[in-house]
Amino acid sequence: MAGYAPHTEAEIAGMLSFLGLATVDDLFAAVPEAIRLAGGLDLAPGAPEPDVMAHLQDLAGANRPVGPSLVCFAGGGAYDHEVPAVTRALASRSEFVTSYTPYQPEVAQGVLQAVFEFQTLLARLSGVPIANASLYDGAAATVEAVNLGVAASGRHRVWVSAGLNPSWRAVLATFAAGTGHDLVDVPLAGGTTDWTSADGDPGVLVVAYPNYLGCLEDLAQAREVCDRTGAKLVVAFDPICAGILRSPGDWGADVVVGEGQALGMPLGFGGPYLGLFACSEAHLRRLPGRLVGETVDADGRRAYVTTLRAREQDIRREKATSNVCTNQTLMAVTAAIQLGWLGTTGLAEVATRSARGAHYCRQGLLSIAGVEPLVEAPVVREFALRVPVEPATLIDRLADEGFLAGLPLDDDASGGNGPGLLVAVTERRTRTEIDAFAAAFEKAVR
Amino acid sequence: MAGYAPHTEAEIAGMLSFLGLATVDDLFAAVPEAIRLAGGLDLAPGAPEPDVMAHLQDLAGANRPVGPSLVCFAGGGAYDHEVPAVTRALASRSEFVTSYTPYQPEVAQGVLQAVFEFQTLLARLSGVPIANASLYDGAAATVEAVNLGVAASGRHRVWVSAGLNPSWRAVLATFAAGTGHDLVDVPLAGGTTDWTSADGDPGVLVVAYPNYLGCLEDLAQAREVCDRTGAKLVVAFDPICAGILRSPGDWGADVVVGEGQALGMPLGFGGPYLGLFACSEAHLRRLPGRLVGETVDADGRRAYVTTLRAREQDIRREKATSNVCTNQTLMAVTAAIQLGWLGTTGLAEVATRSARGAHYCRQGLLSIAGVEPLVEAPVVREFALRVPVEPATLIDRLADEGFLAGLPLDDDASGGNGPGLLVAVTERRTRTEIDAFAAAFEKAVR
Amino acid sequence: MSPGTDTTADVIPGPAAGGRASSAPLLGRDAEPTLFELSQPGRRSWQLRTTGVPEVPLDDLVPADHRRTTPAPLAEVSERDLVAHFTRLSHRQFSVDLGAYPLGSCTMKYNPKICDAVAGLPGLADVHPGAPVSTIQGWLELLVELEEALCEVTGMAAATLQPAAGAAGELTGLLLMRAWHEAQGRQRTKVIIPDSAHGTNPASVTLGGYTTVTVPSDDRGCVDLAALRAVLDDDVAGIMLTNPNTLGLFEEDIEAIAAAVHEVGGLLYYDGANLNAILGVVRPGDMGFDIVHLNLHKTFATPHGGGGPGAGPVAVSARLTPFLPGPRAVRLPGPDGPAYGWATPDRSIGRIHSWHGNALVLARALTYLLVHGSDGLRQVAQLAVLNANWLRHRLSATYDVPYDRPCMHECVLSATSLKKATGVRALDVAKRLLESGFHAPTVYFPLIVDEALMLEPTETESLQTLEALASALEEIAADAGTEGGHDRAAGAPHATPVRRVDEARAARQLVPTFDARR
Amino acid sequence: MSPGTDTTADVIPGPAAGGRASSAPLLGRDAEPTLFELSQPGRRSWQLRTTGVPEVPLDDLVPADHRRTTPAPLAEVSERDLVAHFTRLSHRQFSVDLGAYPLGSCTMKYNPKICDAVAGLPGLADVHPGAPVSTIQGWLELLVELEEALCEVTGMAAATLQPAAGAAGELTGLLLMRAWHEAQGRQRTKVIIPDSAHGTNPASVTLGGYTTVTVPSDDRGCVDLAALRAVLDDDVAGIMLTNPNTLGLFEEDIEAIAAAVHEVGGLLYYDGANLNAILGVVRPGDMGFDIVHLNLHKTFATPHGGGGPGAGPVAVSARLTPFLPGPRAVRLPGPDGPAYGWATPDRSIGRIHSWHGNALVLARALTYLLVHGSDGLRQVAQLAVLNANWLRHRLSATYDVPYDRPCMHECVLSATSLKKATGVRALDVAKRLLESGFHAPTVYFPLIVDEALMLEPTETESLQTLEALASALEEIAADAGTEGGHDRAAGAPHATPVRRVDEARAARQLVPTFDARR
Ligand SMILES: Cc1ncc(COP(=O)(O)O)c(C=O)c1O
Ligand SMILES: Cc1ncc(COP(=O)(O)O)c(C=O)c1O
Repeated sequence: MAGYAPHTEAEIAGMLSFLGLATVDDLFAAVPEAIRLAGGLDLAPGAPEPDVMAHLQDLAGANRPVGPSLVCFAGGGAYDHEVPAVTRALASRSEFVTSYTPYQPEVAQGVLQAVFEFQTLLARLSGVPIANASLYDGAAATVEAVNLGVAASGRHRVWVSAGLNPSWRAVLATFAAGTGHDLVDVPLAGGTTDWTSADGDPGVLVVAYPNYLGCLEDLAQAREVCDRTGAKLVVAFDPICAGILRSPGDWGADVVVGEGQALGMPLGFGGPYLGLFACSEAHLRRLPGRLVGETVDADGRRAYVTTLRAREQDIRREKATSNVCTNQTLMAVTAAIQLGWLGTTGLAEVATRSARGAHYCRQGLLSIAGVEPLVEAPVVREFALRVPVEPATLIDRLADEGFLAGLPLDDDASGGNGPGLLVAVTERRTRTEIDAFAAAFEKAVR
Repeated sequence: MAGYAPHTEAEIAGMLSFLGLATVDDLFAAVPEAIRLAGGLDLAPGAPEPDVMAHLQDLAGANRPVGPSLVCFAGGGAYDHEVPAVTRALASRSEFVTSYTPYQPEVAQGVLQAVFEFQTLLARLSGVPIANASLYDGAAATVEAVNLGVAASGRHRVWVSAGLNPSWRAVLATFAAGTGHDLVDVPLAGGTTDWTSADGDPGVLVVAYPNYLGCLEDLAQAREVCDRTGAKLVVAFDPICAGILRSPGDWGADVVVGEGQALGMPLGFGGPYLGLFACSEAHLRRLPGRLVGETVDADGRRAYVTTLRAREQDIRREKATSNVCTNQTLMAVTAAIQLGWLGTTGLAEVATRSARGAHYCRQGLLSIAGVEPLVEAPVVREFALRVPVEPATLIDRLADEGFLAGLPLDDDASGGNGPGLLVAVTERRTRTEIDAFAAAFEKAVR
Repeated sequence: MSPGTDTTADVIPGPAAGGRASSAPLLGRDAEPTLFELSQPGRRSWQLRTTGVPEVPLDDLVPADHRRTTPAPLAEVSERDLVAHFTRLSHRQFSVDLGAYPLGSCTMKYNPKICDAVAGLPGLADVHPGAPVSTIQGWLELLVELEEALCEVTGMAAATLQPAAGAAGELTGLLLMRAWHEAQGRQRTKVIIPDSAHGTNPASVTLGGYTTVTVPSDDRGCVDLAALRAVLDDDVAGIMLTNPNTLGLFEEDIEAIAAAVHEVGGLLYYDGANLNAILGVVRPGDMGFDIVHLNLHKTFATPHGGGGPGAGPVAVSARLTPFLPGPRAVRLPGPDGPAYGWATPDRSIGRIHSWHGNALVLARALTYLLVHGSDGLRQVAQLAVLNANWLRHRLSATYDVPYDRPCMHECVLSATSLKKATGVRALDVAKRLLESGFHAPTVYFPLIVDEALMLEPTETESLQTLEALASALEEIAADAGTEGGHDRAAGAPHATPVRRVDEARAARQLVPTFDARR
Repeated sequence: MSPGTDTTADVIPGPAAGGRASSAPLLGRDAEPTLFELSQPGRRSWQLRTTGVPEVPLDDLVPADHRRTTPAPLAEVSERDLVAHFTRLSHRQFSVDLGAYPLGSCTMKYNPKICDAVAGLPGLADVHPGAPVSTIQGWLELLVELEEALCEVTGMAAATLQPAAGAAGELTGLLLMRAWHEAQGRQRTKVIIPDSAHGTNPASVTLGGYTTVTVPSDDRGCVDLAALRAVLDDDVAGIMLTNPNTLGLFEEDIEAIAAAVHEVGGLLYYDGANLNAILGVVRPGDMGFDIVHLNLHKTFATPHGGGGPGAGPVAVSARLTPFLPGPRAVRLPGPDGPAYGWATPDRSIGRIHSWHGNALVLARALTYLLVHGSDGLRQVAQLAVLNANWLRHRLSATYDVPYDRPCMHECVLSATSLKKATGVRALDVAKRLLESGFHAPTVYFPLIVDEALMLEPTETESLQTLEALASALEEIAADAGTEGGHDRAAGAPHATPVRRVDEARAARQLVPTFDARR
């Protein structure tokens, strides 16, 4: 048996006798005999840490991580951006890692201030003034935004762009079974959403910027629909592209959501990531999740605390704006560190370099016979291709050549334009890598 | 140009004008024109961190680290013992890493207390009551011990056992060119030092326990020579084997030195390691390096501070007991953590398991035709073999098979018994690994 | 009220200098400037790879009407200042690694460092979640291994690992409940929860499209069986329970409860936040539960990260398996091709996470689980319960014990008598405890206990720590009754980085970002 | 006097409990118990690999007379308590990562985190130093690359990377000096050092078998050329200088000094502790030096580790190359076989380290060097000098400036007038500064300056930090002259984890280990 419990045999005996008990089993007298586990769990006995580490290393060894031997051109909400040693070092400080939700602000100023800074950074980036302390991931943030939009508009019809990440659309659908929202898929035309094709009176519009195919949506048009119908505009933005794009707030978004993984988190097989959520002041009282505010302490010194708690489930219970309790605070702290590292110029630089790499790569791939654009609208760092072989097969072939070529696009994922391949390029891809990718690609489609 | 300087152009301009200077070059007016570097250094311009990291990763990739694909049976002062994640996590706390020598005790209690605990642990382990705050490595500690011994005995003749690590003997010889100590090599007989063969009046005896060939020296005999001649006994001990062996202090050592790498440091291509140094009370005033002592603060609360500073070079200058200034504090802190993790029972367990593994392995190898013991004295976790092929060749062959077979022993390294192979086994070696090693060994000597 | 309608105190003394450390408790108690106050135009930390990609003007790539006219104003700091700032913030943060954190309901046990090392393995951390299965066999095996182990621990048939936290697990469970009832061709509207339940339970019920029916606790702190029977009818979809419940008490009537709920065709949902108490002793499945969520960030020691990430897998009995979210990692049949793949259950309720859940948290949990194994997990429960009972027994002389019977992994005390006698409230006790070197217990929860102090020591605290904690709580109570005691308590804490924080002002004069300050 | 002849204060309140955190500055100022006070027999942290090696009784392996009868009594703590203890200790430790550390002569610049990542690469960290060359080609190349770069930086021909710190480099250099003179067939006895030199210089001279001859500084703070000439004779082996010197001043007469020393056949040794000031601006080799040591833990930002490890490579001119310690990593000629190997110079003085020096520190230094490159290193020097001059200029109105001329990377001030006027000494100023959020400067060094305050801000501190630091020093001086100012200063620091420490008592009633306490 291995473990971390400090108790010596003598201490256990002493504690039991203090309690007037004979055996440790007596502690469980309240558990009916009939349901007690007689034989113990059918698991292996505890193993020492080095044995377990060896096992986990074996499992890790059975994966192919991205890197020089599997150069990453995959995105779709999970990107291979630079994460410097400094971000990893600071975000792994054990005070941040091993603390709980800051219920006692007097001893939690570290996390509280870091989250306050995160909220400020996200508000500045998204262009709307209020940001919360994080949600689980991009999908969860979108679900919460839709819930907020329905509550605010009083209408449960939700127009969801077919350009929204297909996983997120799936999650929206799953949760709509509970909330009863009426989700309407709004198709793409030429790579961007064709709002004219939807009917009924929407309470909420959901659109991604850029969308899943990498294209830049016409947000002015979406805003115009909202102004006309009274719907709330939810924009799923990409925090990296936001370094060079007009902010969703500037376009008139009511709620801005997004996936924050690109802000300092490893690919991590999909989690833990970071659900970004920001909104205009009008929706403050409907904000899901946690919010940190500035205040003062008994001596009048600046201090931070979670605030507007009355929205939260621990107080409002069934009437809460959301059921979120544990969120992704450590990822919000990570994002604050990463955005501090990037700063005003660095974020723009990452976006610019990613865009340059994507366009360079796209050009290279489009010069290959049989490879064509899936859609034509302008893109930033991600783009969709029609390829002459089955996308999944192509991906497998290129994996053998050392490239993670992208994500396959079926008809659902491509908003009806599939099948195809979704390719993402970040600022980490060198010209040499892109050229080698194009060369391998050419062979693989032959 | 890359770097970490915070200055903006505007700030530099403002600072220069505050100083009444026109250009940054004016700051160097005192440097004679003739010797100034006109063209700048002939180095590449600065490269961004990720580029440099890629280069260092390439260099690292050109090495074969120990692990499943190069199973380590090499020792000779550098051992593949368990270093748990907890030791690495704690020892890499940036407060320990990025602080200086604790000159201001009021803000350095962390390092000071950790070193105080290290001193206590080392004193308990070595069996003598005083330990310093670390020296560079095993060799440096031995040099300092000899210097102390010569000063204490007033005689500069030093009997050095041929069983002492040959590198350390080499370092002793290098430094003796400055101090003028008269080093006398005392040969081995049957694996242990034959003190009867040396002549002249020694001021110091230096002996390793176990010695370089892994053998257990007769320290009672060495002590007896010292008692007879008035020489000081310097014992180079192994802190892991000390978990099951009688302590040098118990045997009557005046000074105990050793290499502390095995106490939580990675192999690290030989450094930074940890020079262990402990001695009896009689030699307190001659102690080299730093010493931390307990005291109180202005409020009477327990506090720690470096003490007996008057021995040190910053005060005594040419009359100091040693020139050591920067030492290996972080490694001493690491050792304190690792010894805290191992504790009373763990250290004994590591030593016991290593000894079992070594004897099991030795048995297996000795069953191979042509493989014989180099010497016969009892060993703990390291042993020397006579092998039927050139040791360096054998090592190369076994490296191809995935084993770091040991260190080659020439005549100097083996105290005149060479050539041979020095094999070390730690508690990390599994029976499966040892059996596979023996099988590969058998093929390789054919 | 709009944000920032009033001024806030600004107590950064002098220029906001990155190298000035007086915000570290080590050197005093000045406020730490924000990143924005440390910012200087033109300064930077970032360094990016040299790529050689042609530097085409951005104008040629992105249409002008989509472009920002000015860069997003984030902050501009040097790497040195960035490091100093966040290192100092970390010094203003209490954590398990600094000391005991007996926060009831939160299971703040020691988080082994080996799990950090596992989560940092490049073979786990640098894997794209959308990569083809041939490149992710290790991850798929890991997920299958964890799912199987969690099923054994809970006594269930299958599980989804997607939910990112307990509350997400709850909602998933309720949607499973809904899908199951629908598959039976019936539409039910009510879910029962006890009045002691955690707030996420009723909130999830609402989001699951159900109405909450609250049943009271009896005077032993358990579900009042009669009251429960009274609300059970054909419209009940199920009941959500945690057992031991939030009072730290085992629901002894659990078999009767299960039978009664099942009898009306309802399902039993197990809120696994308190699973630490019963690991290896009794399993939710054996108690009769149909759906179980686990809080891996509690029971399986994946650190809470200042509020997250967590992981809230949901395990279900065989009849609910076809409804589980997908895709799930599965062993593939047949000797050829990859050994593991993805599969979505037949009647899946759908996806509930962007990818596969908080994967690196799952890897940590598996590590913890394997280190402990069957014997170690059982010992975890035993010692967690032993510690809590020791505290309860020891402190019962000093504080009120609303339910005076053996507890499980946590004990709920009350400061009612103390308050009556001295005016010192549960909150004051909590704040004083901070100064004694411990995190505070959970206060004012569960809501049904007046002046509640909910202590969960966990199994990783030693007897010596329990003794010190108990002594501190005893001294606080004793001091409350002495001259000036009330004021000392009401003024606490004194020795923390900031003193008592004005929460009312935060809500009244909302400053949710630095830009909302005046 | 023997250790522990008197009692020491024991102020651990209550039982020594691992989970009690009040020793963290975050929660107050109680003392932290030692590992030994936290120890409980029977408790443990360790977990070791399962090996399957037969469990033969130890008696069968190790002779009884060599065996311990009882295990070495170390400590017995849980992993949880181990983590809490050392995490709390870290909270009692100031560091560069917390704030400015303007400790003169120590170059406490920001240590980039990427270097930690490099030192942690398994391909570097897990390599055995005695492994065959075919398996260590990367390390050998790294050492060659670093040696070449350091030679370029210093203007030298070759270097040894073995010395583990500056002082080890000094002694190596003196042994090289000795070997060279001996090779010329002469025996010299004296080495000259200026009175401002660091203490390691004379100590190393003694260990090198030489006698120290001290030359005074002139009123400009430089070597008195006339005095130097007066001691130069046939018996002089060489001179040790640091330039800029420990007063932060550039020895303008360096060419004349070099000529004079060379004229009598002596060698010039360069103490590279202050190299940060002249990187890429002027090289020791071009000044006429023959032997140079570098403090990589200063100039090349490898962190000081609370007192080490460092690395003190020694670079030499061509004529001294044959004497360098060995083995050295070298490029191998010829197209076959490995590209790199080991070689020991012909007339090598021998080995000076157990292995190859502090290798992981060397890898950090190379990383730092490559990130900066030729342009970045020059900028380091420029900004380090700019910062120091800014501080000197700003503070010259408040403190005495013993040598009133532009300085290089550090400035030496003096509190002589302040002390005369107020009784507040340099030490008091240092202790007060601790409370302002900065580490103290070096005090009372160099010895030739009365009440010296030696400030080295380094290039990584911003103008804002310099302003805050200067303001703090100005306020300290201003406050010293006001009512009660002397006592406030003499009583400082107040806000640190412990208050002023009784150093005299530590030496008088020596308690060098926990076991020496009464
Ligand atoms: C009893 C109980 N149920 C549910 C939850 C919700 O879990 P989470 O915070 O992971 O969403 C908690 C967490 O505080 C809890 O204590
Ligand atoms: C001028 C000078 N020379 C030499 C040294 C000695 O270097 P080390 O401490 O690395 O031995 C120092 C370090 O403090 C120094 O400042």
